[in-house]
This record gives sequence, C-alpha cells and structure tokens, in this order.
Amino acid sequence: MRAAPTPASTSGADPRAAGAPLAVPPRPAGRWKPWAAFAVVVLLTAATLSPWAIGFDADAIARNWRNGADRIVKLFSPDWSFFPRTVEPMLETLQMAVVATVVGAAVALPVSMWAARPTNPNRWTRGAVRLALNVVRAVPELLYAAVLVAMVGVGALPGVIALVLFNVGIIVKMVSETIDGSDRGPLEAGRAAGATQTQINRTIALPEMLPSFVNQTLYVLELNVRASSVLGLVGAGGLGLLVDAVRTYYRYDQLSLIILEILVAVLVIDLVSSIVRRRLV
Amino acid sequence: MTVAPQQVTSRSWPVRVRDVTVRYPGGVTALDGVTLDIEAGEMVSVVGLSGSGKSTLIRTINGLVPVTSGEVTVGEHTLGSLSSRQTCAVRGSIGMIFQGFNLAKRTTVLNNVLVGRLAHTPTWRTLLGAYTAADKQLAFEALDRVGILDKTWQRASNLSGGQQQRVAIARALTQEPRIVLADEPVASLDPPSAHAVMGDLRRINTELGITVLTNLHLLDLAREYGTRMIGLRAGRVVYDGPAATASDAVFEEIYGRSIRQQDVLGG
Amino acid sequence: MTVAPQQVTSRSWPVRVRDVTVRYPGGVTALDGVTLDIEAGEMVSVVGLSGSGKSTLIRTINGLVPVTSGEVTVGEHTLGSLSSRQTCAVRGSIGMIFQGFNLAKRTTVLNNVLVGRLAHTPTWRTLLGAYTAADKQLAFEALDRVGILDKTWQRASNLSGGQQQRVAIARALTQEPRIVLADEPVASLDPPSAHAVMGDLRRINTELGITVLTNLHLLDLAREYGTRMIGLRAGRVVYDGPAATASDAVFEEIYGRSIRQQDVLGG
Amino acid sequence: ACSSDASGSTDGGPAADPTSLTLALVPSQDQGGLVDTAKPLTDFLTDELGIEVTGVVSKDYQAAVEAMGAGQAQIGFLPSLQLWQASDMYDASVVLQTERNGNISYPAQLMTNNPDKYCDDTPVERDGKLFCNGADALVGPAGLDSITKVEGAKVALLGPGSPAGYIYPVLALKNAGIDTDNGIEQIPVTTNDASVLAVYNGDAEVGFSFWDARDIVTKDVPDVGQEVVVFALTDEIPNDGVALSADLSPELQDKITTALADYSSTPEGSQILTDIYSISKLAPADPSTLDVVAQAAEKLGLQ
Amino acid sequence: MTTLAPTRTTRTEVVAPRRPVRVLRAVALSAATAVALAAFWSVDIQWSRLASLPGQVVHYLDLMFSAPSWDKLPEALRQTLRSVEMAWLGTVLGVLVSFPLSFLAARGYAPAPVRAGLRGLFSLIRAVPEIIIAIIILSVTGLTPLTGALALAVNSVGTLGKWGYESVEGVDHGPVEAVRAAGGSTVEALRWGVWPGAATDFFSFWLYRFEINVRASAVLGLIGVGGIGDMLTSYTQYREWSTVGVLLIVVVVVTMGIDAISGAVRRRLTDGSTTR
Ligand SMILES: Nc1ncnc2c1ncn2[C@@H]1O[C@H](COP(=O)(O)OP(=O)(O)OP(=O)(O)O)[C@@H](O)[C@H]1O
Ligand SMILES: Nc1ncnc2c1ncn2[C@@H]1O[C@H](COP(=O)(O)OP(=O)(O)OP(=O)(O)O)[C@@H](O)[C@H]1O
Ligand SMILES: [Mg+2]
Ligand SMILES: [Mg+2]
Repeated sequence: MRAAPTPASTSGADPRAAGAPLAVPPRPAGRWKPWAAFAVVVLLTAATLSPWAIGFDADAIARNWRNGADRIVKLFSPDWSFFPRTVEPMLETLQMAVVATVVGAAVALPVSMWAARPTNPNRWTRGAVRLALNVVRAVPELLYAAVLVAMVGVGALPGVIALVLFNVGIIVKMVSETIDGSDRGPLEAGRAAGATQTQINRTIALPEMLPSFVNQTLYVLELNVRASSVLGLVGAGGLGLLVDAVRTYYRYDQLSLIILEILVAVLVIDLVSSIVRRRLV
Repeated sequence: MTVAPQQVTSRSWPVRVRDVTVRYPGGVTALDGVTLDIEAGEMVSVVGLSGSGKSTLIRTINGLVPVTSGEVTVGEHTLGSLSSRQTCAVRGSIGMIFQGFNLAKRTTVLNNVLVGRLAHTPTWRTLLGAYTAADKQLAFEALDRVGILDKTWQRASNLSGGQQQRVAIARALTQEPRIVLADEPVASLDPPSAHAVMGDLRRINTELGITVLTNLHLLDLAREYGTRMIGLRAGRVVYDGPAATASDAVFEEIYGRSIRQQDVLGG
Repeated sequence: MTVAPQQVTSRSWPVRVRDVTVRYPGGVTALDGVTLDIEAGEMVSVVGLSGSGKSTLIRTINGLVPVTSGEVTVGEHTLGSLSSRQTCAVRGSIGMIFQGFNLAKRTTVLNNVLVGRLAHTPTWRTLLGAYTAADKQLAFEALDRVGILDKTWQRASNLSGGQQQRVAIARALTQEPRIVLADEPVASLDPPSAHAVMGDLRRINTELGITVLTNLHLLDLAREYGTRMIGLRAGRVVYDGPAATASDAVFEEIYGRSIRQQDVLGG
Repeated sequence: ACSSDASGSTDGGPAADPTSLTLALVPSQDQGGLVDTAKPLTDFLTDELGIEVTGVVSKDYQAAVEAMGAGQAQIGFLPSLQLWQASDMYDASVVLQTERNGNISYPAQLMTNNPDKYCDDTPVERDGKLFCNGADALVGPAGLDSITKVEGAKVALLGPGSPAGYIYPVLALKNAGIDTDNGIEQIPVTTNDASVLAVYNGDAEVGFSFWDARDIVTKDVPDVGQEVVVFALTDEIPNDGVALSADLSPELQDKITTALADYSSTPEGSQILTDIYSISKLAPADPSTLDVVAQAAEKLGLQ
Repeated sequence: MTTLAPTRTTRTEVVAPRRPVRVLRAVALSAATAVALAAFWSVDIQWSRLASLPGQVVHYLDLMFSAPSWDKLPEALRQTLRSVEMAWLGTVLGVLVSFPLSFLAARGYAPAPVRAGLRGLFSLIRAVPEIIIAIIILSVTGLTPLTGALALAVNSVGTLGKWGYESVEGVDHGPVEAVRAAGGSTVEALRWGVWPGAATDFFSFWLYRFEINVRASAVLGLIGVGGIGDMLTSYTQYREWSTVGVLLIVVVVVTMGIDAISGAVRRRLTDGSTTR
C-alpha cells in the first residue's frame, strides 16, 4: 500500500532514522474487558431464553399472531360520541399532572445537583442523597397511593404526593447522570474564580444542565398524564379511572378514543420538548 | 479597580512553589520537583514544549490540581491546608485564564463574565442572579477592554474561537485579582488582539502591581512582555532568569534542539 | 504517502469560491460576497481579525457551513449539488484541521486518527472498528510525524492542549487528502512544534502538490509559509496577493489599524 | 407454550382435546384474603384428567377473559360479572359456582361515619364491628329504607366494573329515587380499602364496598369497626364461579366439572379450597342467577 | 470606583448594549407560568392535610419494619429472580430494537418522514396504557412469562427510543463535524462522532430501564406471571405491612445494586479506564 516516501523519512533533521520501524507503544492490557462484558450479556440472555427460565416460543407467535392483530384492529375504531365524557377526566388528569410536575421539578432541581459528582464533591452527602432516592424510586406508585390514602385521605392530595415522589425519583436520576457525564471545564473555571459550590451550581452548572432538566421535566409531565391510574387509586379521578371503567366492559372503541387523546397530549409535550431543546442546546 | 472593603488590592501576592511533584492518575509525572519563588508584582512567562507541564504548573498554583508532594503558598496561604471557605476566598483573589476557555456555553457572555464576581457576592444574590449594578459595570468594562462589549448578550457558544478566549480573559479581569494566572491567553488571537491582551496584562502588572504568571508558547511574546522567564522541560525547571536576555542557548535547553535548526527544518 | 487505488494523489484540486455570502441564523453575516480562485497546489494563508470570518470560509469550502448565496467548487465538484455519497467522497479528499480540535474525547487517540480513513473503509469495518493493518500503519505514521506516537492508546481527554491539536493534525494527514484546510493549526503549539507542523504542511504542498489553505493569526508564520495571502475583514476579502511581500500598509488594511500602533499600545 | 395446542379451533368447532390446559384464577376482589397460587387446584386436575394443567393467578379481569377468548386459557375461576362476559362474548360455559361459608352469594355494604344521621336504631356490635338498621343480620337486603338519606352526601364508590362497590349500591340508590349523577357527590376510588378509609378519614360520609371490607384495614386503623358503621346491605350478589372455554369438547367439559365438584366434596379438598380461596364448596351453577349482575349493570346503562 | 485603565483618558463611560428582548421566549415563559398557576388555583387540594404526614410516616414505618415477616423472604427472592429474568429479556429485546431506531429518529441523520414516523411510533407506544399492550400480547403468547418479557420490551422501546434520540441530539457537534469533514458517512458519523459522547447516556438509560422493568408491577401482575412488583402490590392491597416491609428491603437492595453497576459503568466511560 505504501507508495511515496513519507516526508519524515526524507528530512535529515528528523531525529528518527529513515525507514526505521515506528515505535508504536504496546496496546494497553484490558482490551478484553468490554468483550467479556458483552459475552456475559449474551450468555445471560441465552440463559433467560432457555425453557428453564422464560422460554422463547417463536412457534406460538407464528401461530397466534392473528389474535393480536385482531385486537389491534379493534383499537382503530374510535367512538367519537364518547368524547364529551372524556373531557372532564382529561382536565382533571392534566390539572394534577401539572401540579405534580411543577412541585416535583422544583424539588428535583437542587436534589439533582446534590446527587451528581461534579456539583457535589462531598461523597457522603452525595451518597446519602442517592441512597434516599434509590429508596424513593424502589417503592411502586401503588404503595405510595395505598399508604397515602390512609395518611392524608382520598382525593387529589395523595395523588399529587405520589406523583411528586415518583417524579423526583426519575428527574434526579436522569439529570444527575447527565451532569456526571458533562464537561467539567466550566465548573473548574468557577472554582478557580473562588466561587462556592452553591454559586458554581447556580451560575455555571444550571445553564448547562437546563436542557436535560427541561427535557426530563416534560417527560415526567407526560408520564403523569399517562400514570393517571395512580390517581384513580386514591380517588383523585382522572383518565386512569375512565380507562378502567371502559375496559371492564370491553369497549375497545371508547378505549381507542382515550388512547388517541393521550397520544395527542404525548405528541404535544414531545413537540414542546423538542422546540425547547433546540433553543437551549 | 474597586478596592474590596477588607483588602487593599494593590498589595499583591507572591507565589512560592516548594519542591512540587504532580503525578496524574494515569501515571504521567507532569511536574517533577519544581521549586519557584515569584515575588509579588512580578510578570513571569512560562515557556516549554507542548506537554512539558505548563498548564499543570498553573493549575497547581490555583489548587485545581492537588500536589502529589511538595507545597504551594500564595500570599500567606498554603494551599491544601485551608478550609473550603478560605480556599474560595484565596481563589477569588487569583484570576485564571484557561487554555480551553472553559466557558459555560449555554448561557450569555455576561453571565460567564460575572462568574468573576462570585467570590465577592453573597450566595443568595447568586441564587437569584441579582448581581449589583457595580458588579455588572465591572463586567461591562472588562468586556469593553477585550473588545467584545457588543457580544454581551450572546450565548457563549455562538462566538468565534478568539471571541471565546476574550470572554475568558474578561472573566478573570472582573475578579479584580491579586494574582493573574493565564494559560496561553492569546493562543487563538490575531496579533493586534494578542498584543492588546498582553498589554493589558502588563498594565495590570505595572500599574496595580499584581503578580502575573503567563504560559506562552510564543517566545517573542515571552521575551517582550515578561520580566522573568521560566523554562519547563518534561516537568522540570530548566531555565529561570530574565526574559529579555534569554539567549539562543537557553532556548535550545528548553526546547531540546536549537531554534535555528527548527527553522531550517521548516524550509 | 500512499496512493489510493483509483486516484492519483498528486493530482490535487483547485478551489473556486464565487461570490459567496454566509449569514448565520442569528443574523451575523460572516462572509460577504467573497470570490477566490485558488489553483491546485497553492499554499495559501488566510489572515484576519478574530471574528472576521476565517473559520467560516474554511468550513464553507468543506460544505460544513451551507452558503447563503454563491457557489463553491472544489476540484470539479460544486458543493451543494452533490448526492450525499458524492459529498462523502469529496470530503474524504479534503483534510480538515479544526480550530477547536473536535476530538471525540472519550475514545483513544488512535480511534480519533483513524477517523481520517473512514472515507476509504467499508462501513461494516468502521462499525466493528476493524481497520486494516495498512490503515493503522498510516495512522501510526501520522502520529509519529506530529510527535505523539507514544500517546496512541491514551484517551483524547487526557492530553494537553497542544497534544490534542496534534491529534487533529494527524487525523487530517491520515486522510491522504487532495486539499488540506487548516483552521489555526498551530494556535496551541510551542514554536518548534509549530514550525514542524507548518513545515509538514509546506512539505505536503511542495512534494505532493496538494493544495493547502491555512488560517493563521500570526503574520510571521503567514509570511513565512504561505505563497499567497488572503486578508479578510468583516467577511470581505481586503487583500489577496503574495505573502512574502505584503507590506505594512496591507496589514493596516486587514487589521484596520497599523501594527506599530498596536505594539505601542502594548507598551 | 402450555396452552398453544388448544387454540386455533375457531372455525371447525371443538377439535381434538388439547394436550395441556391453562387455568386462570382471578381472585374476587371482594374476597378479602390474598390468593397467590393456583397450584393445589392444578395439581389435582392434572392427576384427575391426565392432562397437564398449568395455573396462573391473574389479577386483571379483562386479561383473564381475553385470555379465554383468545384460546390461551381454558378454565377460568372468574367473578360473577366476568363469568357472564366470558359466556356472552366468547361462548364460555359457566359450570360451577363457589360457596363461601355456605353462601353462594354475598351482599354489598353501605358504610358511614355519621351513624346519627343514617341509623334508625342504636348500632350493635358483631365481631368488634358496628352495624345498624338490621345490617347485623349479615344477609342482604337490609336497612335499604335508610338510603334515601344519602341524597346530597359525599359518597366513596368504586369503578363501574365492581358489583359490590358500584353496580348494586348505585342501583339501590336509583331504586330509592336518588339521581346518582347529580344528587350525590361522587368520590371515585378503585379499591375497597380506599373506600373504607375515605369514610374513616371523613373524606366521604358514605362508602360502598363488599361485606366486610373493614377487616382489610384493621391493621392500619384498629378502631375502624367503631368509627365506620354499616347501615345497609344491598341485594345478594352471586359469588364467583368456574367457566370453561368453548374450545373444549363437551366430554372434557363434563369431566372437568365433575372432577372439581367432587374435589370440593371430599374433606381434604374442601379444606384446601377453604384455606386458600375461602371456598367451602363448588356447586353446580345456575346460569340464570349469574346474569343478574349483568342485568343490574345493564339497568345502569353500563353495557 | 477606580477603573482599571486610568491611562485611557479619552475613554468614555462604558455603555453596555441593551439587553435584547426575546418576545417568543417571554411569551412561552408566561404561558407556562399561567398554565401552572391555573392548575394550582383550580385543583382541589387541602394542603393543610400535609401537617399530619410526619406522624403518619412514622406510624407506617413502624407497621412495616417493627416486625418484618422474614418467612416471606424465600418467596420474595424467588419472585425477584423471576422479575429479573423477565426484565432482562424485556430490556435486551427493547435495547436491540430501540438502539438503531433512536439514531434514525434523531435530527440530522435520517430523512424527515422516517424521523417523524419513528417518533410517532415511540409516542404511540407510550400513549397506550401498559395493560392494553400486555393484553394484546397475551392473546398471542398466553399467560406465560414470555408475554411479560415481550410487554416489557414493547414498553421499553417507547421510552428508550425517546431518551436515545434526545441524547444523540444533545451530543457535542464538533466530533460529528470532524467525521463528516473526513468524508465519513452518516453511519460512520454516528459510530465515531456521536457514540463516544453518547455512550454513557445510553448505558445509563439501559440500566435504568432495566431497573424500571424489574419493578414493573402493573403489566406482570395482571398477566399472572408474578414477579416482585406484583407481590408488592398484592400485599399492599391487602395491607399486610409486615410483609411489605420485607419486600421493600429486597427491592431497595436490587435497585441499589443496579444503580451501583450503572455508576461503575458510567465512571468507566466518563473518566476512562482505571489504569492505576
Ligand atoms: N454558529 C454561529 N452562529 C451565529 N454566529 C456565528 C456562529 N459561528 C460564528 N458566528 C459569528 O460569525 C462571525 C465570524 O466567525 P468566524 O468563526 O468565522 O470567525 P474567525 O475569523 O474564525 O475568528 P477567530 O479568529 O476568533 O476564530 C463572528 O462574528 C461570530 O460571532
Ligand atoms: N488529566 C490528565 N490525566 C492524565 N494525564 C494528563 C492529564 N492532564 C495532562 N496530562 C499529561 O501531563 C503532561 C503535562 O500536561 P500539561 O497539560 O501540563 O502540558 P502543557 O505544558 O500545558 O502542554 P500544552 O502546551 O500542549 O498545553 C502531558 O503529558 C499530558 O499528557
Ligand atoms: Mg497546556
Ligand atoms: Mg475561527
């Protein structure tokens, strides 16, 4: 493949003698590690696919896929006349979703910074925050709902609290990991200017994490619209309750209208999120 | 420059580096037993090959890179032995210009420059983003000095390379520092701007007596603007003396081969 | 340098820029009716104040910044009228050195340099990272030329500023290009390294006849290494002529004020 | 994999009997205790039929019925409304009905935290819980005369799929002449315990649930039996029962029915059913009594 | 205030440029504020109820942890294993499908119709209640763990796809530009320009989704294939707090384990391998 002489070899001033082989440093050891990890993943997947664990039944899929297709087709016939009855639950859901998102985001903003390494170098407080969040995330919404009903009664309040806890868990997890992965240079500049960590977080980390934060906040808003079954559980009303009601009587046509409405909400939120991101990133 | 209430700014700080070694986690020894005494009010240029440890030296003086062994003293403060509050105060008095600019790209130029005022601003004000008019005035003046006042409200990411570097310089000036550390402050600037910036650094030095330590990779600039020159090679000090009189032999020492020969190689 | 099978590398490309205007979304007009004819095999330096549009010009020639009006032709290809496949091939023949290095920080130096071989490598190989031995050899040679062969397996983020710039240069050399565009390739380098790199660019130019277009903010380098110099000011060409003979009046034209005055300001 | 052999017979009527069966057990929410395994039942059926029977405890009514409809489950232990839906939509045959404590039905209860308003007599205590208006008879209907007082009150009720938490009580209110859409303030909840707690906490004055959902929350609020008083019981609601998929041949259907009925008559079988599912006996179903829930739902305009 | 440059006598007072007014931004911000205020104002919440919360929290912690029923631990572990199996398969399948799709859905790498279609698909998956997805799959693969895994996989595609394309769009554009400038194709730009910068995000998304899938209760519970999430909801529904306490401990430990792995992986990628 080599044709022309390299310029370096023609240069007498170059310390490397002409034609001498390049002293390429040896490849560092440990290159097998990613491959080993990959192999473990493949093995574990193969193990779960085996009949002793989950068992992958391609046969059944080939034979019965029509059943699924039938049900999907049923979902493509919205009953438009049902619309008036969905308006109020939709509004209730949106109302509580917005309240929970706002409160959740407000709580999550500082907590995300306490949970990330560049914005909270103290490993003990960071560890404590992360531990607390692991617990918060580990508890399913239904448990929150069940306990909160007994604590503060039924209605929007337990629903909103359950959603807030759930939201804080997600936003903090995602945003703090974004901060962890971000460029440290600007933060270092703040440190060099004698700013305290809080000041650095406010003036430098905040604008850098804002796109991710806004993103996750909007994502959580979307989740709240969808997770309205939690709200139903605690007597806060909303779409979740309606979904349960219509599917109890196999009204796929009504269900499909509700799904359509949720889809519109999801798409609108997606759109807003992409516009905001384009402005901020 | 405004005079901070509790301090007389014109009383600048000396820097003492005692037998400092810095080893990075990867195993690279970036500084190797460096000892330097820089008096208050000196204007020092640091030169050396790429990778010789210039940036590391500057970052060590600011405490951004912890020393592996040895001791760094700025003013009366020995870094590493300070409480985090004291560290903030000390750093607030050291203006730093980074090689990679280190701007917060997603916020405005003004906000980036105001970072220089953080050490003098109560935290509640920072949280609200409510800087005093005096602080803002200081920031505008610094921006004006580096010639990009008209970019005040732009996002930092929309600036050209040289413009970004000037924001970084303005940020350091806004600190009203006692020491200025500059890591290749003119690397991305055209000659007039470069001279303007170096001239500014010199003026800070001569008029206000502030200690200035500048990494430069251009020898003519080092010669012209430094009163003293420190040559680094592979993490060791190989030259420390007056800048103006540094001979070609000195450059050979620093760069490992003679300048002239390099120039010939270019032909 | 190796010769790609289907092409004779020594047949380098001319660049024609016809009345090009570039306006950024923010409203800044970075280039304003620029017309240039650069013959194959020329060695051109572009100088100008910070923000005058040097980077924009270079990026326009590579098609990275779309023109608002006007036309850019490299070799026989008019950018903007090509299929995406052709665009890839054309760009594969243009080596580009970015002002901000544009390295993938979290991967090795070698992987960054091998990006230069992408245009000549089947996609499946790229996806697996399975480059041919010949490609790797080319990468090693380029790294050796810029003097950082020992950093081959380091993560790009662990290098000093100058070392990162050299990785970027090695990447462009590995492309075996027909045109080299360099955006301040020596901004972060010490003089010996800077001269070595400029010398390399000149050697590529003289020995292989490759067209080289370099943004420089140092006039002495522009004078020394360019055969032709283009001066930009506020997006317009204000000088286009031989580099060696450019007079002080020319500099005044480019920088808007006389060099001497700047020097005085520095004092 | 287990159920695949039984599927795909939608056209040609019952084909050859499958080599494996799936039993879907949906614990009635109105049951009060936790069910987490179907194993004793399936073990017994496997032995008895000579066909492999796998069991799942499904917690979603719709999922279980759809599984039967798609040929993915052949035996269903379903609550009354779903029994009817499986037979109505997918021609499943309802073969057995469960008996709990000797009853094949249970009432829904109306509770209040304001006995002074709703009780015509002094509440009496049974098993540590208060009842009034004759509801301590524990058989419905009882105390329905008092329900006109519910007019204008805050009422906690469940979703419209719940016979005890919605269908029967709402129907009772309607029959008493109350406009359940505008005449009361609805506080919708989705579980019986939430309904009880809503009354206990004072979020609602009246709550509907199965009898007697107060037991579930005694661990949280031990004084629930004193604070929340049951003042009326609705008509009796049929218990859950067993439905068989139309895919199975009549012979196999008979075989399964007989096997299950016999099992519940043996002492050991009865003991196991009682311990795990609180079922004391599996009695032959009377399909005509089963669709009363559906009829009730229909009267409310829910179908 | 003494100025820094007393020598520049000719210098006039610095006049800062006027802060530009961004109409669109102002409108958007006020709209968002208005929506939030309207929601707060209209929602029927008795905030005073919050006062009793701390005492109640103590009460429930006492119910759950004063006498945990450890005899349920073996069953809890068995169900956890089940959950992990299904979650693993669901996550792997979800990753396999969403990984290529999320790159195609990012701005600048695929034709606009493809992008819009994929984004629509992700949104649709997220709009359909999880339980409905499960019921559809259930009619194909029956009341089996495979249904659980497939339902989790479909749900995962909706969220992983969205997170993925957002992350790709947020990556520093410089390296992409460099690859393009070197004549790299789109795929190559993704592999060598985007991937090194986005890898940390992707790994943490995958692990987080795995964590969610382990807990996903609604879907698995209804199918009747159990899992730890289902166990937790069942015991919660019947308010057996002493068992719920044990289950919570198990779930928290699992969650923390996954979080620790995620942290280690990310540290590896952001800080480089530890060649110490
Ligand atoms: N992405 C962008 N969006 C908006 N404006 C931009 C963008 N990039 C550059 N500009 C503006 O265009 C003008 C020309 O920028 P360019 O980067 O070409 O300058 P330059 O001559 O390379 O300067 P330097 O020497 O400082 O690198 C500047 O005023 C800059 O602020
Ligand atoms: N974070 C790091 N981790 C590991 N090694 C590092 C790190 N930063 C720098 N190094 C190494 O330490 C040595 C000195 O780096 P330093 O940045 O101080 O050089 P420099 O003199 O500033 O060079 P330049 O002129 O190129 O900026 C180099 O070999 C570099 O590769
Ligand atoms: Mg450096
Ligand atoms: Mg530029």
